[in-house]
Amino acid sequence: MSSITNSAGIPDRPILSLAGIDKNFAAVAALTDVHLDVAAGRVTAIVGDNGAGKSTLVKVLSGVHRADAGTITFGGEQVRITSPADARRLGIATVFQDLALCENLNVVENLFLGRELRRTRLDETTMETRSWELLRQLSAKIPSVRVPVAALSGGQKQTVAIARSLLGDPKIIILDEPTAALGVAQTAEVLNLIETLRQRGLGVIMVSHNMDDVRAVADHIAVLRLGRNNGVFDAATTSSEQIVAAITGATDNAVTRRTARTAAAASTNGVGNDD
Amino acid sequence: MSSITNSAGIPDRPILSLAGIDKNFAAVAALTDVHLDVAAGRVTAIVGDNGAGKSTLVKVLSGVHRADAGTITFGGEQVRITSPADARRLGIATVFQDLALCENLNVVENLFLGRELRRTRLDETTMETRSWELLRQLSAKIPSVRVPVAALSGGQKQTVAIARSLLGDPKIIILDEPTAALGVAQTAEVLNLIETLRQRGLGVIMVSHNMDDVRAVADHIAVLRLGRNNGVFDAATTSSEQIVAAITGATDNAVTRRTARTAAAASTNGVGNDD
Amino acid sequence: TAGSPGATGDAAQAKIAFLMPDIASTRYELADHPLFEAKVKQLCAGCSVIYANANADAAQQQQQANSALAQGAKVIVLDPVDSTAAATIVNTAHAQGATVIAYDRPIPTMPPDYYISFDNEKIGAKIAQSLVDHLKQTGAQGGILEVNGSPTDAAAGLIKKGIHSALDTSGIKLLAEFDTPDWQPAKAQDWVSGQITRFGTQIAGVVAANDGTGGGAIAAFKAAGVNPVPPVTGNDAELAAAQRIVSGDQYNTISKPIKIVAEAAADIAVQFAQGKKPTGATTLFNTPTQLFDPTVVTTGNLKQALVSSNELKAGAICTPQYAAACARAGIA
Amino acid sequence: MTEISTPTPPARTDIDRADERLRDDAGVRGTLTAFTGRIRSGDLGVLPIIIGLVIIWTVFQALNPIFLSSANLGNLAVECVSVGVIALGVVCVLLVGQIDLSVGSVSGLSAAVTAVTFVNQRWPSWLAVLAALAAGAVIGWLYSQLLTRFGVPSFVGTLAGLLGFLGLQLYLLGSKGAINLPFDSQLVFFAQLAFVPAWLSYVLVVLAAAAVFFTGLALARERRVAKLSARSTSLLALRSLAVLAGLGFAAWYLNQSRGVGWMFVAFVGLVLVFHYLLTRTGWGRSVYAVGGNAEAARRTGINVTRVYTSVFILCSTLAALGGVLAAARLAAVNQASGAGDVNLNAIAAAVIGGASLFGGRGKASAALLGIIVIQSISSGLTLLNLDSSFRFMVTGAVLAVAVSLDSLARKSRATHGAA
Amino acid sequence: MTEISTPTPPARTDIDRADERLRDDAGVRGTLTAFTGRIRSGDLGVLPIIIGLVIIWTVFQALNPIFLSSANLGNLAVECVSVGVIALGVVCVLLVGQIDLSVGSVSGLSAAVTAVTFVNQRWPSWLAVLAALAAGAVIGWLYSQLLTRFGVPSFVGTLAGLLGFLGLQLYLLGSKGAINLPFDSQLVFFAQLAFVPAWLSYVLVVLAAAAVFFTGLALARERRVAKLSARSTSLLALRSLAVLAGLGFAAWYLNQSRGVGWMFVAFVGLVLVFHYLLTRTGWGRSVYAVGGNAEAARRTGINVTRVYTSVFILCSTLAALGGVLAAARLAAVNQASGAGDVNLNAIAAAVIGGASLFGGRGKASAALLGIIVIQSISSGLTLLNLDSSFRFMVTGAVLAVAVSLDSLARKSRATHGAA
Ligand SMILES: Nc1ncnc2c1ncn2[C@@H]1O[C@H](COP(=O)(O)OP(=O)(O)OP(=O)(O)O)[C@@H](O)[C@H]1O
Ligand SMILES: Nc1ncnc2c1ncn2[C@@H]1O[C@H](COP(=O)(O)OP(=O)(O)OP(=O)(O)O)[C@@H](O)[C@H]1O
Ligand SMILES: [Mg+2]
Ligand SMILES: [Mg+2]
Repeated sequence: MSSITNSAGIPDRPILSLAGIDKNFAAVAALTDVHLDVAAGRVTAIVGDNGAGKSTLVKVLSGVHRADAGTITFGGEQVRITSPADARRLGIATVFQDLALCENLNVVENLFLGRELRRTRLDETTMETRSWELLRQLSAKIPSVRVPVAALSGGQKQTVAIARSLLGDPKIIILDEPTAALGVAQTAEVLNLIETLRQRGLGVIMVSHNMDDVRAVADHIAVLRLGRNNGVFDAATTSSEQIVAAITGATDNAVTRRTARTAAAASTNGVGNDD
Repeated sequence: MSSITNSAGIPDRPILSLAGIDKNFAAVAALTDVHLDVAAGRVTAIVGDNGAGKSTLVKVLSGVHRADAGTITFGGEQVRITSPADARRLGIATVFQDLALCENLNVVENLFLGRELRRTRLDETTMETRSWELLRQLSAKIPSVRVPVAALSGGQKQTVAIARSLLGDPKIIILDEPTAALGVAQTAEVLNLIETLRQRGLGVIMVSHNMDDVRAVADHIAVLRLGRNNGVFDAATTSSEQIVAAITGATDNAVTRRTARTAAAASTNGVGNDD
Repeated sequence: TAGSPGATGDAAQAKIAFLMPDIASTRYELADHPLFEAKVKQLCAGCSVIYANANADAAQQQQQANSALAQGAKVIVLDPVDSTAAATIVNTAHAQGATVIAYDRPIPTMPPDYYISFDNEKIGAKIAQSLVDHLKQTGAQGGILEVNGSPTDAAAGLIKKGIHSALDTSGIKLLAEFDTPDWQPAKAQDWVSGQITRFGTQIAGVVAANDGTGGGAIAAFKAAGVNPVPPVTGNDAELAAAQRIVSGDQYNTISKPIKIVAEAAADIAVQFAQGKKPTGATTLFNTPTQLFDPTVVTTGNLKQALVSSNELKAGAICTPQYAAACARAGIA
Repeated sequence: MTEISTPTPPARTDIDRADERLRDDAGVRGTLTAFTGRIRSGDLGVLPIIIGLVIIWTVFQALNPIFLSSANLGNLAVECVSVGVIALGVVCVLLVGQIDLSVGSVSGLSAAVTAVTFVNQRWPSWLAVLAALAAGAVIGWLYSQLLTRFGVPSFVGTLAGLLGFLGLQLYLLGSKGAINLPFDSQLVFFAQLAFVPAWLSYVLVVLAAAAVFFTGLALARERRVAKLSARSTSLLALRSLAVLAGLGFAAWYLNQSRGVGWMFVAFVGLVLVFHYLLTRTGWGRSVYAVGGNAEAARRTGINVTRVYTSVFILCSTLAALGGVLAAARLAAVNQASGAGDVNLNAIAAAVIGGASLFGGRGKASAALLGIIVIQSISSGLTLLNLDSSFRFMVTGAVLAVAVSLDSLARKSRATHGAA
Repeated sequence: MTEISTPTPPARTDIDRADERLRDDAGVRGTLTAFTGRIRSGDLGVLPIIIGLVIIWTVFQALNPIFLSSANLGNLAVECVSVGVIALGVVCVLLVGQIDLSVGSVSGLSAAVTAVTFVNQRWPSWLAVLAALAAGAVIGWLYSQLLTRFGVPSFVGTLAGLLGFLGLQLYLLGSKGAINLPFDSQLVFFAQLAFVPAWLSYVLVVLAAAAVFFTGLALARERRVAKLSARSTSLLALRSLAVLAGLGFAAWYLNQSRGVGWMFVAFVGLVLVFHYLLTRTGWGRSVYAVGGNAEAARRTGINVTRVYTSVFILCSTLAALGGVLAAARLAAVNQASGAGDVNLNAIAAAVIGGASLFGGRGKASAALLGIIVIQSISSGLTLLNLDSSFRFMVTGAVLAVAVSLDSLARKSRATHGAA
């Protein structure tokens, strides 16, 4: 189960590799000359400030946006990903930050969308059973899988989106802030899941703002800043402070200032805020 | 600046108090007999599992949903909150989990929506200037405030929603997972902001899954479980483990299991996952 | 001088506008326009005809008239969508020195320079009278259904008025009447179906204001299994109606001598274009007027009224489907 | 309300009923409880529109006792068909969040194609109909290309088609203007005079009830094996008995006069086929997905272009079919075929039946229910001697009232939070 | 592309240009760069529709040299007005994501009200017009009640109105069927014969250019004080010179014949007023908000009901105004007033001009541009002696082509990610 056993067994050659990616939206340059390598059996975290271009990068990888420049290499060959269907053919499954669920469809329908069992006479029973299995595995607290997704809570929706990416048989899973809306238990299960995926030899890309989660599961941490690469760090040897400094572009930032301030307050007033 | 100074200066009488709130959606009982007290100059955190009913409670408070049963007392008087306009009149400002922004409007338009300056001849210049001020205060990395909100990243949208709740002059601010999509710097700024609001004597309700954030700013922590109250804790005297146990309903849960497992793995393999 | 209006060369190159009201009736595009244009070309080789159809929209007709004037039309032959609203066109044309010939329908409130027509009110009266006579002759019991044209069509109003003038004095009961929205045959069919369940065998005949609605009425009887179908009238002498008359499904239709009227109109228009002032046979609505008489067509006179007059070809009517019936009716 | 969901519910075994926040809805009693619960929360399905229909029918019957006569209802049923078929296609287009304004023109054009090929060119009738349907399919394909390749909003693309194909229809009818379809052709016979024999109608009713029962039973068994909640057998029997009684009574009543028109039976069959396609196939699922959130559908790898294409082709083909049926029923094709309010009635039927103009919501049965409402109003007014002016006013008023009922129910659902 | 945004940009001082990911768009050169950038990314605003117009005009001019004659363009302008005014109301309704199918009937009804009160009841003309507008306002209020109180979708509610108010119109006109408005009345004079004197037209052009310049200047100064980026004075001068030249040429050309109709000037004025209302007032903002996301608007405390009500009242009132103008131009009111394609043309104009059927997107100018496209096609075809069948076909084809251009541009914008 430990990360060392499995990562040792799989060679560290990238199965997916991006080079020189540019993406502009009207007057805004969202990505400029971005590079990224993803290895099988490794978890690559992408971190960065809000608007740093993480989701744009994810969308370029999953065929939602087409890059203005740059190359994508998959399994050693240069590929063109021009549509989500292309990405799916390559075995790239994505959990989008905005989830991209059809709110008018129910949970089962969303989970199996585009890959229904028996497409000419849907096998609803099996799909429902498998849905419950998946959701239970993720500790989802969803009372009924036959309500439209519009009626679910934010975390329930996110669980559905994550569960969906596990169906099919992806080679690479991209998770864009997968735990943002999840409860503590669900977050723990998703982290477990990511470790299981790594162990199975999948390449995992995880975008997250939560340093604890990132450091818990990531092997490498790629930092984006204002649409450009700002370093790739080895998760084992880098401290959270170093990463935060790379994200914000300064060692003196809002986080360090806040930490210093609360520490100062605590030292003058005792440890807890005992009112 | 410390939480003790200000919380000591303001009496701990609730300005907002909910009793016996029920809310059903078709066959699902989302809230059952829920109680909650909010005091001025205090931060009340609401925590709970996914689907526990936190957002439903927030929506009842902000007039989006009408409760099926129960009473709301505001400033000592019983009130009826039947529409968001009612809530706004009472001085309740809300940041919704789904943000509730108009994606076709730009940032300035969204910020001042419903409270434009000079309504018969909009004062765009002043509104734009104030927007930049607000966003800078929240460390937002938004390149232009004249693009439709649809073009913003997830965290940028959330910053806009938070900034919007600060306009006007609310007495109570409700934040439903305000830091879910925020970067580390922005999260720090929002936590600072919450402390400032508390100091100004506002009542703050914060829903969050992040125990660190909750414990950093909350005075009281109310736990919801499956739509029911599951205890109110004093943030100063309660450990994270206790709260997680209340959330999941068990002391043996996904979080504790994961912690135990990773600790065990670390002890056999060394501290980091050095691959 | 070249280019100045009124030069003799101008008369030989005159533009004549021919503005028709709608496409609900097939005749304007299929008969009136080609016949008129041919006659104009014959009378004045250099003249050209500006044709437009207003699609039952008075405002569009006004635009078409304006456009014709902008193109330099000297004479406008106008079949008004709305006789009342056409006053504006006459007014504008006169202001720009052009003449207006009312065609088919009069313009009472603002007399044009000439009026040439057969008369819609009379058409209504004639088809209704023909049916009444037939019913009295056969001693049929029961009353009549009246299927009028579109409630938003002025011509339909005139026909309706004519029908009533014949029916109200006939002593035969009017069971029910209906203004067919947009002259839609399917609407007429649905309405007649309802009346069949309502009145059953009391229905002795149907006055329909044109062949399309008449066909709808007949289809309703057929679909209700009524046999034989009571006599149903029509108007316009469409080919399809002629076939139904030959086969005995429809009782009558009415033939408007379109060729005669269109050619007469062309003649008058060319005269105006050449600066002459033709006079009318009579004066109606303060307008010099020439009126032509429509003929009611039944099985008895179909050959003479439609085939011999060259309005329809025997071969077109007598498709294999109708060959036997044609033979019975004596049409080759 | 709390008494329904007790804090300590009875022991449950079904996977999908395990959450303790759920009310217990199993068994006949549970179904009744759930039903009253749904009524209270305003989730009524087709109930309000049926109540609207009942009110319309009662009022018209009071005004003229012929309205509910067997003969008139028989007529009503058959008169629904041509526009109903068109409305079925419109439902599909609305489901993907698009619109087709040209169904009237396309139906008129296809009628003209049928008439010209069948009568003038003497093709066999099946070939003529096929040609008309093919023309419809090509038109639908054109619309889908305009939308997906050029990005022309379907409102404008089909508006262009509305005009263009009306022109083509006029051109085809050309010098003739109107063409009779022979009364003795199969086509006209089918539309005007083909009725289901009484014995066969009862057989069909029994078959329908049996089908409802046995498919229900098979599904319930499958679900029980998979440990999912399932309808009890007694409930299924009750339901199929209700179907038997309802349809049986309808058939018996219509058989008092000429019976049920084959054309209507075919229409209902078509609605069922579309119901199956939309709810039980992957294609149907993708239609709802594209209508609900086209971008999300695209991201799951669904070929959105293909879904649009299929839907537009279906819609235009059904419009063509509706045009052929209308022509057959009238036994004639003329320039007014497909003109007038065919368009508006077809779209209105779909919307009244519950299809949303914003996509992703609606059922195949919307076409059936909607067109029955519209035709009932029109038929009821046919039996009253009203001036055109009053006829229009009453139609408008009845429509507004009938739909208000339905909408009020939906609205109450929305305020209960179940959008 | 990277050369445009260099990693180390020149020093910037404006608050809103501080982000280093932004391209520099200030000054005349920057504006040009930004413009080519926008063209490359497909964000073209009204450009494609104007190109479409130019193509339509060129083709028709080639086919008949009278098309671009001063007299014909003068006619064209005036003929746009009545439906254009109606389309303006439709734009507002589309902006909130609703639809009004009854604008044609309402315009016809209001024309009938004007005629009956003015001619038959001999009211003064202003009072008659006021009565008609009031009728329109009441109708709009009714629709808003149906929508907000009963939840009837506006498609169905206004469909009921379409029928009901047509009936009322027929009833009002009664047995007469048609009523003439006297030629010597002010109303008819205004619509048919009132042209702007040549000198006044040039004065108006200069005033317009000056207004463009000085409001731009004031805004730029205000923004500079607030340390926001602002258009440079030279750019502003250039823009107002362009306006001066464009409008000046148009006025000069039209003055070659009868000049510019007052009715058209009034229409343009109305469009400007609505542009102001929609973009510069809190009400306009709430209209866009409700159209973009009604639930979000409600949550910010906007009174959504009131927004719907105001918009429906405006739309019906404008429809009534359009009806009055149409009647005045025709100098008559009949049963067909407002019937035919008024409805479809008004809605189509709004959509062609760029208003989205899904709400939240569109401008007041959509009505102006859209109706000019439609009227140009119609006027151009009038000049060609075409049979109805060809006329319809050509109209459809031209419409499809003209809009494809516009849509292609929009589509390219969408694939560039700027939805
Ligand atoms: N469709 C779009 N149109 C225009 N600009 C866009 C679009 N999508 C993203 N952007 C811009 O590109 C930049 C990067 O956005 P992106 O969503 O990739 O950020 P992110 O790193 O995912 O941020 P977050 O942490 O907030 O999710 C932002 O400034 C955003 O405004
Ligand atoms: N509009 C609705 N219709 C039906 N059910 C709903 C609706 N909104 C919420 N629910 C249900 O109510 C329950 C509580 O939802 P709520 O959004 O309050 O959860 P939450 O505590 O905010 O969860 P999260 O942490 O995931 O945001 C969920 O089971 C959800 O499915
Ligand atoms: Mg992101
Ligand atoms: Mg929530």
